Amino acid sequence: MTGQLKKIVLGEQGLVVIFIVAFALVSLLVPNFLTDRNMLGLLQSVVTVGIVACTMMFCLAARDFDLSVGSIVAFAGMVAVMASNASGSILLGLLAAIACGTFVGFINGVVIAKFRINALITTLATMQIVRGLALISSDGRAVGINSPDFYQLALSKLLGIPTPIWVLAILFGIFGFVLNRTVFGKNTLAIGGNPEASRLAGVNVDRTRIWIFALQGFVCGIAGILLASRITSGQPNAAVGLELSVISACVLGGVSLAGGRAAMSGVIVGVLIMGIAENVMNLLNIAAFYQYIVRGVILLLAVLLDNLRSSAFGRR
Amino acid sequence: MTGQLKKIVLGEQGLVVIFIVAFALVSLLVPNFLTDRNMLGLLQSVVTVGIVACTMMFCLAARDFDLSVGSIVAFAGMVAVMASNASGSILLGLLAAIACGTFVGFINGVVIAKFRINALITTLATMQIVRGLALISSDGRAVGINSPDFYQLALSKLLGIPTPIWVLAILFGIFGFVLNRTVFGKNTLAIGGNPEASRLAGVNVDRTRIWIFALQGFVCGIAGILLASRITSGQPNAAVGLELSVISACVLGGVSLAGGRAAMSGVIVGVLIMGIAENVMNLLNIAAFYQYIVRGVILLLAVLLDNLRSSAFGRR
Amino acid sequence: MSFLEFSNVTKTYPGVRALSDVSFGVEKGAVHGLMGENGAGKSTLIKILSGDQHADTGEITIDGKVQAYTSTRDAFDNGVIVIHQELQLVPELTVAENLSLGRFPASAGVIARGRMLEDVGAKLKSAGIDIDMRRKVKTLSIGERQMVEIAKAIMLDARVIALDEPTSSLSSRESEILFALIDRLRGEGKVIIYVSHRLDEVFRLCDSLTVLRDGKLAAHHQSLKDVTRDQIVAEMVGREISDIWGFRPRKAREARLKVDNLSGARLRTPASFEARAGEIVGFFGLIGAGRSELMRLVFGADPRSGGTITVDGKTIAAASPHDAIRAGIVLCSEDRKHDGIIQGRSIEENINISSRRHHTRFGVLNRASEIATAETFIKKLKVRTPSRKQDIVNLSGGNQQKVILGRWLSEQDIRVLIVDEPTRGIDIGAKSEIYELLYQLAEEGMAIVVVSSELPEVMGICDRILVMCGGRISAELARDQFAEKAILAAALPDKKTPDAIAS
Amino acid sequence: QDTKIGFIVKQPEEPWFQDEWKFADQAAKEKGFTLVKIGAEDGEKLMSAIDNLGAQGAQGFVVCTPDVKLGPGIVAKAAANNLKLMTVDDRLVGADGKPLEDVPHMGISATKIGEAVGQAIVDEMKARGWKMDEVGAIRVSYDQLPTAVDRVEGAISVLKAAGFKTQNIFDAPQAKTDTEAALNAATVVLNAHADIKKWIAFGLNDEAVLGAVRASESVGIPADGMIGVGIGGAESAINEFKKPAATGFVGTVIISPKRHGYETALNMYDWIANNKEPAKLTLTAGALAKRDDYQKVRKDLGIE
Ligand SMILES: Nc1ncnc2c1ncn2[C@@H]1O[C@H](COP(=O)(O)OP(=O)(O)OP(=O)(O)O)[C@@H](O)[C@H]1O
Ligand SMILES: Nc1ncnc2c1ncn2[C@@H]1O[C@H](COP(=O)(O)OP(=O)(O)OP(=O)(O)O)[C@@H](O)[C@H]1O
Ligand SMILES: [Mg+2]
Ligand SMILES: [Mg+2]
Repeated sequence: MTGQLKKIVLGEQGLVVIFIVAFALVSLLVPNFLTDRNMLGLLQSVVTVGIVACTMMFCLAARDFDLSVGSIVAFAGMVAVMASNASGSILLGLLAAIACGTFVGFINGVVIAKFRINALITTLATMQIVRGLALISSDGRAVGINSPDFYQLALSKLLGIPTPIWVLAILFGIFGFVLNRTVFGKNTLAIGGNPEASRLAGVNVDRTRIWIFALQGFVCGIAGILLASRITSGQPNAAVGLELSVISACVLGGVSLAGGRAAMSGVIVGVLIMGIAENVMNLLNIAAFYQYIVRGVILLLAVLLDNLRSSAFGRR
Repeated sequence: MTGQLKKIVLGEQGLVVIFIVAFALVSLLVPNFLTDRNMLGLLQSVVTVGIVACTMMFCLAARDFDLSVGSIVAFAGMVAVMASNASGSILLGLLAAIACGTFVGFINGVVIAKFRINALITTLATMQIVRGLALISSDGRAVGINSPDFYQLALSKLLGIPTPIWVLAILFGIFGFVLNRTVFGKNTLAIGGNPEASRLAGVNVDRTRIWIFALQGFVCGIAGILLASRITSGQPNAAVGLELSVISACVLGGVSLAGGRAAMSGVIVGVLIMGIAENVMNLLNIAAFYQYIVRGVILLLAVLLDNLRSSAFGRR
Repeated sequence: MSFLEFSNVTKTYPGVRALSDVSFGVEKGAVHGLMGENGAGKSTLIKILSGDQHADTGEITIDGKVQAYTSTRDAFDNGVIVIHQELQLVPELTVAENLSLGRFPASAGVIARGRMLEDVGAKLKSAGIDIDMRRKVKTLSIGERQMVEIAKAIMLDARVIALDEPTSSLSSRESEILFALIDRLRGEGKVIIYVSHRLDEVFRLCDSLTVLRDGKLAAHHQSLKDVTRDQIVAEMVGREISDIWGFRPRKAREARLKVDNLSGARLRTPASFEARAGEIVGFFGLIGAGRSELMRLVFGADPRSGGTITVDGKTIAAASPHDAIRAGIVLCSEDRKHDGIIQGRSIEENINISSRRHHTRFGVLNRASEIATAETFIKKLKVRTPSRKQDIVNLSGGNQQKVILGRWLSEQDIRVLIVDEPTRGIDIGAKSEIYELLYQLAEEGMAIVVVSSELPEVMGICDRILVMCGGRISAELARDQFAEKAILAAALPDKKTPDAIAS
Repeated sequence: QDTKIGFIVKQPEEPWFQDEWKFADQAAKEKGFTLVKIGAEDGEKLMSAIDNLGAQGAQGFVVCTPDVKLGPGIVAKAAANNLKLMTVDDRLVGADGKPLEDVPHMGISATKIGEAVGQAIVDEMKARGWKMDEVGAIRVSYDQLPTAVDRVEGAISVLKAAGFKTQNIFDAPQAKTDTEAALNAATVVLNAHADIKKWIAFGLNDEAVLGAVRASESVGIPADGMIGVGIGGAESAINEFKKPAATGFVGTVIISPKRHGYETALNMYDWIANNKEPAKLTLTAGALAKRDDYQKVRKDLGIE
């Protein structure tokens, strides 16, 4: 019996199992947690982190880093609002936002892959540059949305579930498929495992990396649009520090920073764990300062558990 | 002649040469830059980053990361002030601060080395926990210093140069020596360069890593004390985001994030470049939003130059 | 009881029983050979001896004392030095620092640099190893690195020295230096364990021999006097292999690969050669001769500064491996750890990484064909593994090499197959099978280039040999001109008498 | 059913908001309702926080928004969750930039506070008999934050009106809103204009001005050559007044967290429990506190 149990908890899907147990416990113990409204609120609160985590997973799996995501999200949100306002067409605004996000990501990718500049530094630089652009373009102030239709992006519902949650679910699905079932996904993992060997095996490493960053930018564009719609304005200071939340969620989900290891299921669980932690702390009315400590401890515990699991199976 | 020039600029000490040229240019072009007062102000402004960079260099060289430095600096500053106030003895306060810093670093090291938890995650967790402690211990408020002698730490001068700058210079000297001339330094580089080989060669990898983090904490303690003295109070919100500045300075200085490569001269130059950039932007009165962009571009240019240099010499 | 005694050593990895109940002893002043197929458990045994891994059951005694190491450090302190199969050096440190790592001469933590250089210099000199100890290891070639690795054995006053395939990347000249060193150590009364797949080395060096098979002790010879090669091969592989080369004459057809005045940063003298369809061309040379550099240029792995490459009459860009593969050139590189295996990924993925493009549609994988390809080559190359899903780093060295070969053999439409040290670390049985495969591929019309530092190998399987020396091609010999002396003479830079180093 | 009220603030670490919470708690204790305190540093967190309150069954909330342009979003979100809404400190605006008049608000305009700072500085300069022409002004700025811009611009408008020359106002942009960043930025300004011996400083809050004062000390400007007036009146400012010798930190415009915290919570409670809608707009005043009268000022404002 215990052997059986151990196998389940420590197996491939161990993190998922742990998560389910934790979820059940929280549902029982925390009042107001397991209600429709709270669940929807919880899911909506992880939309930005979750969307960006999809591609951050690729980035980390390829042994890279992207610190610029927060800035791109804010910038794309600004662009979406300003372009919509200026052109009077929401569609144009959305396209412009996604184009801008993708462009920044593309530039990141080119600088990193072609000029071989460390990804951490490159994205640290673009993080500042893009944040600067967002601030300059609006003179540091939030920009309101003229057309109320824009809010509908975030407010509209399908089958009782808000659109942003659908978008998140669809992206989870797409990127899970891309990671495991496409050449691009496999190449990404191979690059993370051994970039030089992958290159010699005919993988176009530079192009793959550029694609990864461009995709990251694209996805940040989507996240930026949904965020702007949710907060009904473009805010140059939005999503500060997003990069660390996203990276934490990925690592919690078992993505290895040393590259070569990633799974969509893990990332989803990582994102949810982070969201639930925030949600429960607020439900339990934990004082702001203690939230810091709780957040840190949860992070540690989660990786520690995952580690026990891996080392029980002899892998590092 | 051009060959000669190329050799100097692209050689081992190329970064230093580039720096000297840039420094000369700035001195000529920016009014008020090369004055005694401005130089001292500039140096004082890099004290915190510079001190912490000393040990961050070791951390990165050993292929680790420390995101908790900012929190430790703030926490140590709070402890220094509160312990001094409570005990009435400044010395006790300083000792308490350094002990606390070292202790947090030690815990980081133990968790990372012994439980084999990823350094990024561990220090992301302690970063939050320690910040939480700093906020809780003072209820989120700044704590004033009772004894004016405490200010003297930062205001006192030796040969016309303020004490903090002396401390910085001494630490630069010590850690430069430690890196190149001691067993600890070489072991650090070896661990970063090839952890497996180091372990098989009998290097006590775990102990070395614990030492690195403990030292990092120790040094953060010193930085926290000087900072508290400089701003004449312990502030729980001090030094937010310090980790990124320090890591940038190190990488600018040629420390490899892939481990195994570091040099004190490089780190000094990295720290100074960052300080000068800030200083000059303020002297030139560049608007705040544009400063973001300039900062990002400088970061990119500096690593790009360094990269050209390395690749010209065929090393990666 | 012998000086060094293994008793009932058993070790299990998830899904693999690497060693079961292995017992044997080695006397002082003896060189003890350890042989066996890939994955037989040789390295595992050595790792247990070094304290890197722990046996599940069983124990090791030295001089009557049971050894209970908790770390590699303990093993050093007990006088056990191990040279691992995979190079374990720190690229950013100098040779001297690498050799002193873990035991720097120091006072109060400060390294005594003078003493370190003196010690290392003296030891290197006495061992006849000629490498500048101030150079950083990252600037050394693989062979040079291997020598540095071997130099570790003499750095400490060890009682037991174990060498795991030390000659796999050495050419005959360096090998001789190593053999002299081993003879000296034997004279000093050390116990030496010597793992190798090369029978002649074993006969040349070893006093006694243990053969492992499937993790079990297959044979133990106290003396090698009355033992024959065939007997050992049979003990290892379980069948007789009479002629491991099994050379079959073939007919070379039209020229497939033409290389004209190719040059690059590390190959200053431009090189030209050609390889014909159905032909196996050998490249021989000493370490640092520049063979690997030349092949990397052909494959586009390094940027070339001049020259043209033609395949089947078509000039190709080959600006990157990606292009080269699509033009029909593949290269199986010599440095499997750095350039070959993709750590953390399964055997299946390691095999399919390149050839999968033939089976995908719109970038979506064809799972069925991936699994089939993986299974085919695991079987064909006899990769010892519990499953195709095994992480490649968990395979033995030789089995990793087979997987990398599988990666390239699974490619379609190869016109030119370049293999750089293809049989490095591969056991005799598998070697002959790989040769057989190469013959088949050649007969199918591929042009095959084999780079090897093993003279018998190039002489045994090639139709034509090109000799390189100091970065240029110094001789070309057709099969009927093959002669050890002539080849070695062309390979030697200083035109010393080849007899001195001919093995 | 128990009354549950949310109190959301934009910077939970800031002493100011800590105080607001503390006084709101006091109201909660007196009236016996539950107060849920949530920090929301950006728009996204704020939206989640409102959802979270709705899920917990709260009936209304008081908010200091991270950005006033979030107005329509907050209103919509509150309506979706069926929550009553009041704002504190910062007043919501619509897409057109006009205040949302329908949402009850208690606060003090950033510009007004800035003007109070400016006035205090002008008075002090007059008291010291300084000539405007020989005085330099350090504008410790953090332009990323609209409130910060409004505050310093408010101060500048008063200075200008009093005859201060624009070219003598020097920008010292903070990289972050802490004292060290202000200190570093101000040091550069002081060193770049070493010929000016008399300085004034103003900024976003006490911490910013303190940085400038520290900078003046480190370059050797005596306390009587510096006039810094902060905003907030939290511990860091009071510490200055407690120092044995007077520093260049002359005063701080205290805004009372007591009214903001206590009264808004109370108003919200009355609204929910007794259906008594609060006034649409309540403006509180800041009060200048100096070294000699800060205890009295604090008492008047209801703090300790
Ligand atoms: N870390 C590991 N996890 C799982 N299996 C392992 C691990 N290390 C080794 N093995 C397995 O143990 C067996 C013995 O491996 P070992 O490396 O000792 O072989 P070997 O005799 O040295 O072979 P070779 O000649 O190829 O070097 C192999 O089947 C290998 O796959
Ligand atoms: N990373 C490197 N940096 C600088 N020089 C190198 C590097 N790798 C190899 N070299 C040099 O290039 C030359 C040729 O390399 P190499 O020894 O690989 O040739 P080779 O003929 O393939 O020999 P082998 O494969 O037997 O080692 C050597 O002199 C070596 O020192
Ligand atoms: Mg082996
Ligand atoms: Mg070679």
